Amino acid sequence: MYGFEALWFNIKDGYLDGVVRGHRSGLLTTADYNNLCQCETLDDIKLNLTGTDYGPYLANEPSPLHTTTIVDRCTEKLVDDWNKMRANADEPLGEFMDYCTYGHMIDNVVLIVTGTLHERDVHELLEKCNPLGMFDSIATLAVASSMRELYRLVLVDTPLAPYFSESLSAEDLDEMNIEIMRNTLYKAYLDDFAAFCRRLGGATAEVMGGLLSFEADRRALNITLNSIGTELTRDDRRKLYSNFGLLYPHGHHELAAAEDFDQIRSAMEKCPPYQAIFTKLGFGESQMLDKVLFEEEVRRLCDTFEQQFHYSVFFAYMRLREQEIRNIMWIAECVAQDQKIRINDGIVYLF
Amino acid sequence: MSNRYVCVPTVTVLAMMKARLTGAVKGHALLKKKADALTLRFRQILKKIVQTKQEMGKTMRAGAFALTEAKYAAGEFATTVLDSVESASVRVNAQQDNVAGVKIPRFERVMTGASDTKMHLTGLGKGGQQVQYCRKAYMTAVELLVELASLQTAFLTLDEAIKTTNRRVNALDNVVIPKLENTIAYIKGELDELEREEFFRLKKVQANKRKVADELVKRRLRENGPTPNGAKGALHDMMPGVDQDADIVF
Amino acid sequence: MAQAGLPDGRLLAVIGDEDTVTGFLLAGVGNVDLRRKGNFLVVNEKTTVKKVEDAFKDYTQREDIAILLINQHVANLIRHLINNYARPVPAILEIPSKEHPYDPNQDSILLRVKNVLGGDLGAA
Amino acid sequence: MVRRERNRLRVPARAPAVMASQQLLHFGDALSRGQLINWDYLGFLFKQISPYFFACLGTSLAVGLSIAGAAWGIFITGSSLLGAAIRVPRITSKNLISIIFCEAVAIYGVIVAIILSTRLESPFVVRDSQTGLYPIQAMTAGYAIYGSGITTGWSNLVCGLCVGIVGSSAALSDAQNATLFVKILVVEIFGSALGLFGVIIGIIIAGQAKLQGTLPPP
Repeated sequence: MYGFEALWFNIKDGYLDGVVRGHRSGLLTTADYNNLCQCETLDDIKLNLTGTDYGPYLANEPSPLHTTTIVDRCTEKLVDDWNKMRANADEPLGEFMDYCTYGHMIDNVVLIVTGTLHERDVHELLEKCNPLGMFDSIATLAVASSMRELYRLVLVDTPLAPYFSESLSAEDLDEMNIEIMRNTLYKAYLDDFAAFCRRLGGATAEVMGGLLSFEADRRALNITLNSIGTELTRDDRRKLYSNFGLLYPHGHHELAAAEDFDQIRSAMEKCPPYQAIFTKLGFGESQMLDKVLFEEEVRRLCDTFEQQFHYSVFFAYMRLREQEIRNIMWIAECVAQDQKIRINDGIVYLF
Repeated sequence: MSNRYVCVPTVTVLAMMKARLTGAVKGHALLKKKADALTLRFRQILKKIVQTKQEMGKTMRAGAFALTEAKYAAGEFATTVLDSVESASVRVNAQQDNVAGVKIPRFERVMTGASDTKMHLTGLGKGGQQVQYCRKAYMTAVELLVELASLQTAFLTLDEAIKTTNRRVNALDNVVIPKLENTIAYIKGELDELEREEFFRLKKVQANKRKVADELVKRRLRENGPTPNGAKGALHDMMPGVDQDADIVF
Repeated sequence: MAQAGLPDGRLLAVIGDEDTVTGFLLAGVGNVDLRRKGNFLVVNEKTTVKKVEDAFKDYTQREDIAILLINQHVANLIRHLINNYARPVPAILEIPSKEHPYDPNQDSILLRVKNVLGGDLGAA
Repeated sequence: MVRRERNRLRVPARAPAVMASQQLLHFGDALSRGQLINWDYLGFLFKQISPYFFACLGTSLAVGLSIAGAAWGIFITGSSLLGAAIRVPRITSKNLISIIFCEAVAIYGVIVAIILSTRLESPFVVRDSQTGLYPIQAMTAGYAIYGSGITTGWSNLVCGLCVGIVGSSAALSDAQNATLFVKILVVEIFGSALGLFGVIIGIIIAGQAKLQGTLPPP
């Protein structure tokens, strides 16, 4: 029914669509960033943020501010928005929104699991969890003493259970490096999310398809780049790549075999959209890659708002907010650490 | 006069004291040299400490910023790092340097090569590059800090050593040597006194003897008539060396 | 020295805020022994001074620790202990934290240096 | 009731029934000949249906489809408008114009329906007693009113959808950037004009029609 979402979409999701676009207009603009960059102290930043959506959240913070406080409050804003929207969401939007947060959920589970296995205090760990990825039984994660038990007792009831059961065996649970486990789960999650979006069909499938394949390809790129020189073998590497995206499947062969940045680059440049990204980088220069990829992601996310009647705006809003929080963190850190020369290196202007 | 050693003023003791004084003077000179050497090193270290501390400020700032960059790229990874600690791959070896007889501990960074794969894989999905960059920044910081630690322990040890040495030098300079000198002077004074007493006694004995001899001569003259030369010669025989050798004593 | 018993060298201990500790652990100074006893302490606003003091005493008495790194703002909490601490090993190093730039006027060691030099640090 | 009584009096009751059964037989033949649609039979069928039926159907379609379109448009616009207004309340009063445009579509339908219903006049049309058919003028009028209703109804339905969707976008874009509103309003006006075309044509179609019989000679 592509092209006819316009007729049905608003029955269930028109209101939230309006709401999320409203939230989107609350994102900081270039002018806001310019003002923030002029700040000399964290209190200045707070003052500058008073006029924005973050104002009410920061208003009652006592004066010796820390960057972590600012970031926490900003995250709280996103979480509040998100939970309100989630509460109002009808199916299948609700499920879609849940899918958006599974990524955080994976991070939280991994965090709690590692913490538990190292006998850390549960409350301390819960505080560190990303509030977007919370689920009801998360506190009970701490009862388990081994990974296998954890899966049997707790994870089986969470939405993540299929990812565990599909991609990890019982031995993996005990022995696998936690970082590899995280990425294996994330891969399963991305595949599932992409399949879910395809099932939704229409504009959502189209737009989300683009976003998710970018995400998948970026992960593939990062995994390759970060595993150069580590003990991760080619086959292990391949197992962490998602089963879709522009690089799938031929690009993955090349990536899996790549041994240095230039090989990765030549593998990626076979895809026209990525060629444009890589032309921004000099040869052998991988430091700036993160920022360039962030910029590309933000560009794509912003583009989703140009189209109406699809769910990707929710995903995009979450991602953009997160990017914005990262930006604020960067500015605050630069100000706090007196490194204002570097301030522009970290900001990805959203619009 | 308490500023001297209590001793019997004899020539033997005097010789002993003189020997002690020479020793003290020599020791003083040596200690002075040592103190100078230590102070020289100390000054160098001081300069270096201040420099390194300031450099450390910079390095730590760079490290903190690299951490910010890593957080920016990789999200919150602190807990993962805290939880994946196993065995230290960076350790220090303590060695000892010898400066003018003072043992100064010196630290040296060693890489044990313990597996830290976990750290290598941190941020695998995103931001791993920045994490590794941050890791390197902190490695530099560790290196600098180890150096600083060496300097600092050296500073503390040297400070202590210099203090003791100086105390010794001062003790020699202000207490031992003057005391010895006083003692020697005292012994010499005493010995002189004894000498003078002896001389006076001898003089008295001489006078007495002369008186006795005069009376004897007078008596002989009274009895035998005056023989002036013979009497004088006899007297000279009785006190040999009184006239010629007077400067032997003094 | 305990060097003979520890052929692979001695450890660096860290007491500091989360960022500092994370950074040094990334660099590989972290060590957790079989009894799950670590050589680092994360200090946040909830950590009590008592806990910091205990950690300080523990680390300074452990044989396998050669250098103790401590954030300056944490060191200020237990300044009395540091000022009374006189042994050269383990060496105590006060390091700046992210939010508290280095202030030479609070460093116990630098204060002593200053005393020795008799005044201005900048001139040295 | 009165009308039916009169019909029964005037029209030979059996004649159409006989013809119908004949035609029905014929229809069966047609099928057996492999002809899917028997046009003769359909023509016969339509001729038998009262023009009043078509006129009323047309009228109801005119108003029903229009109102469906308007309602559809209003919920599309309205839900977006409500959502967007949470953040930017200023847009509500301005964007009511989109709702009004949608509402106008319903009003067109109502107007046309009223016009169409005025075409039904007394005295009523009756079948010819010999052929059993309605007078040709009456049938024309019935179809015309039906056609007019359908034209108006469908055009207003899609016009309502169009205005609704554009109105929804207008509300959202106005919330983002106030200067866009006027520009999108132009688009919306063109969209809402579509309904008017249907209305005009509908009125023209129905203009000549008059569903009025002649009084039987006293």
